[in-house]
Amino acid sequence: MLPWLTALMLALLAYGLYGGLVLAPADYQQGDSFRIIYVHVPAAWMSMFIYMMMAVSGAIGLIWHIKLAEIVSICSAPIGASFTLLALITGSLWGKPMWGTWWVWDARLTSELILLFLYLGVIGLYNAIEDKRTASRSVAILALVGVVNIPIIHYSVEWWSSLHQGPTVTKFAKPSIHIDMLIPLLVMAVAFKVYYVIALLLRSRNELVQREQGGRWLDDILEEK
Amino acid sequence: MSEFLHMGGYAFYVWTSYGIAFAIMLFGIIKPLMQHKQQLRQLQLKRKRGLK
Amino acid sequence: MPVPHFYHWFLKHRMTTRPFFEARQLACIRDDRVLFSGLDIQVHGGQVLLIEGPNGSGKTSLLRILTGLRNPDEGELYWCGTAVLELAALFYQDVAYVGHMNGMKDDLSASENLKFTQSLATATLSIDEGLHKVGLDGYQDTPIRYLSAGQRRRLALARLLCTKKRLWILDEPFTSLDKASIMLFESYIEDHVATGGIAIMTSHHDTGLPDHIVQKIELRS
Amino acid sequence: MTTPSLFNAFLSVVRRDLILAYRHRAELINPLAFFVMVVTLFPLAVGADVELLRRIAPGVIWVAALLASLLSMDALFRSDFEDGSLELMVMTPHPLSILVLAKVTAHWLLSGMPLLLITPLLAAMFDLQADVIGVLLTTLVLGTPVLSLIGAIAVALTVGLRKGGVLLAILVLPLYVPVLIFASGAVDSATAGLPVSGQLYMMCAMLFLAITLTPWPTAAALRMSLS
Repeated sequence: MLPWLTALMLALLAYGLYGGLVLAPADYQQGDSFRIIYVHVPAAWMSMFIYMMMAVSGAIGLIWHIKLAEIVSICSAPIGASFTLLALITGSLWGKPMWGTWWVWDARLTSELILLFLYLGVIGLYNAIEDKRTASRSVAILALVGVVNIPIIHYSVEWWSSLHQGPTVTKFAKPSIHIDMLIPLLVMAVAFKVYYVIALLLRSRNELVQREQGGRWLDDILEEK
Repeated sequence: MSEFLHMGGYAFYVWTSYGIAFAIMLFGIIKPLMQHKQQLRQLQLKRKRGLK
Repeated sequence: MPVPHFYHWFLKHRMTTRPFFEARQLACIRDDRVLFSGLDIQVHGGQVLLIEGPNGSGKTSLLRILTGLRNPDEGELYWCGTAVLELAALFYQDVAYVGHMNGMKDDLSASENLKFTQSLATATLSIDEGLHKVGLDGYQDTPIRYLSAGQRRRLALARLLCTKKRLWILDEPFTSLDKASIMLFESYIEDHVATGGIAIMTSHHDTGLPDHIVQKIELRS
Repeated sequence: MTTPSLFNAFLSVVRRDLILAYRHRAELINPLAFFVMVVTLFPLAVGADVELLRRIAPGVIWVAALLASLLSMDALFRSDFEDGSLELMVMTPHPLSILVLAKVTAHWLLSGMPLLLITPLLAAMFDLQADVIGVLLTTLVLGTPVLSLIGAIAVALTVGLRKGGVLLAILVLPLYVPVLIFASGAVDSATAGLPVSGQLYMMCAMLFLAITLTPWPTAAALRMSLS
């Protein structure tokens, strides 16, 4: 299955990149710098989507004691964190030419930064607890608490930035996005999702091997090699 | 072509973004693969120890 | 919270029926090592279950599973025929546990410690009577940090006498006790089971409990 | 004889923790001293300009309160975990979440309340108006219990770990963000003479949400840390 997924991802990525970098017309305000959108926005979407996935599969693992759900939950964390980091870096790279500074305390960037902290907390907690079953269950609780909090955090940050900044920076306010710009964006988003699945499968396999040392089926696999 | 690379004056920002994105994503794939190899090696060594 | 009918049944009968504790097909895995599996336990009121085995064989883990503090990796517990998972907090109406740690506050006095225990359970004896029974008369107001290890252990065991619990789960109850105290507590355990209670314990020492009330299981490492 | 009621159990847990704290009353001063010191560092760092100080005062006081609360948080379950009393608290016929609530209540009385008492003094040092001080105190009354309640979840998750300290901060601080934003926002508005009821209602809502929701994950996390 992995080769197929990889091929699919590469195809989607190629099309998305071509569409985004070549086909899409330059933005009349931002020029070519808006092309960062094709990594920035999908990465930001993924960062939230993966957190949701982590919490949901964590909850499933917590309630029904399904090992696989626990593994999916914890293996999502580093991938999500890397997407969050990516969204932050690209956001900052986009901000420099647009606003003239590397960092603006804009609502979305700030929320994203806090999300990164939440991810770091999850990863830190998982690594700190020695018994991996307990660890993944603890992490699931934390992720659920985080999910309940994210809307509150997001809302408060939004409110905060409107209070402190005034309506000067409205970078994402584009009421009508050109269809040639939109399609590559969606394709890139799908490509990132497929990437997530691939990375998740790879990580889950490792985690499973690590936990099931001494299991029978592992011996069988080794026998084949 | 050089116009494409130039990105209307924003080359540095655009290409750094894509470069970093590519690097991070590649790392996210390669690291688990390496780890997997390492695991298999260690398990095999363990088995050898067990068989002796 | 809606209370299913068997809770009422359980509450009504808990004082009249003879208690019965059962564990089916318990398994415990620790750090990828199977400590035990397929373990069945049945203890009736009037019996002492003695768990034996060398260090690291999982005695403490087993006891913690029986108290519900730790989830078994497989298997289920039944108290008087009802699954402990369903009874949830009701199960703890009946369970008293003395673990490795005494669970007492060093800065509280002996009687404050016991009073706190009683405030969370059904009291039987008065505090003074309890202290008297474990030979700690006169230590009522002493913060227990000034007591010796043996005296503190006796105070922890006094919790058993001061509250009305039918299932005693004791992890090495006699550590740091002298011979006389051990004999005293064995007689209390005998009294407890004679009135229909159950005691489950681990112990390094040979117990002086009469054979006909003792049931033994052995864990191997 | 019957089992004591849930309410009595709640009270006896609170009472026990208060007595224990009273026996160690010297330690009660520490978070308070920390709070005052952090606040005094700011004028030293940014200069004694009254205008500037008045503007940053709400943020400074709130950040300091947050750190002080975090500092004292670690002790919430630590000693009970170490001497085994926590196991016994889990093994009572009462719902653990209520006992957790009792412990957090006691903890707040010991760590949150003193901050409230000293704050007017600090606010005066930053030359805040009386009505602004009133709003500041209201936000502290509403906000610090939320900090304790949320912090309790993270403490319960890390209580079994040897190196819990820094991890605790990483887990907790992002979750504190909304409280910080609304509280200092309210005080800011008050300074500017704007209405503050909106922010205060938000804080009330957060407080009630925290009281009703957080004891559950805390209890679950405690059980997990014990197993």
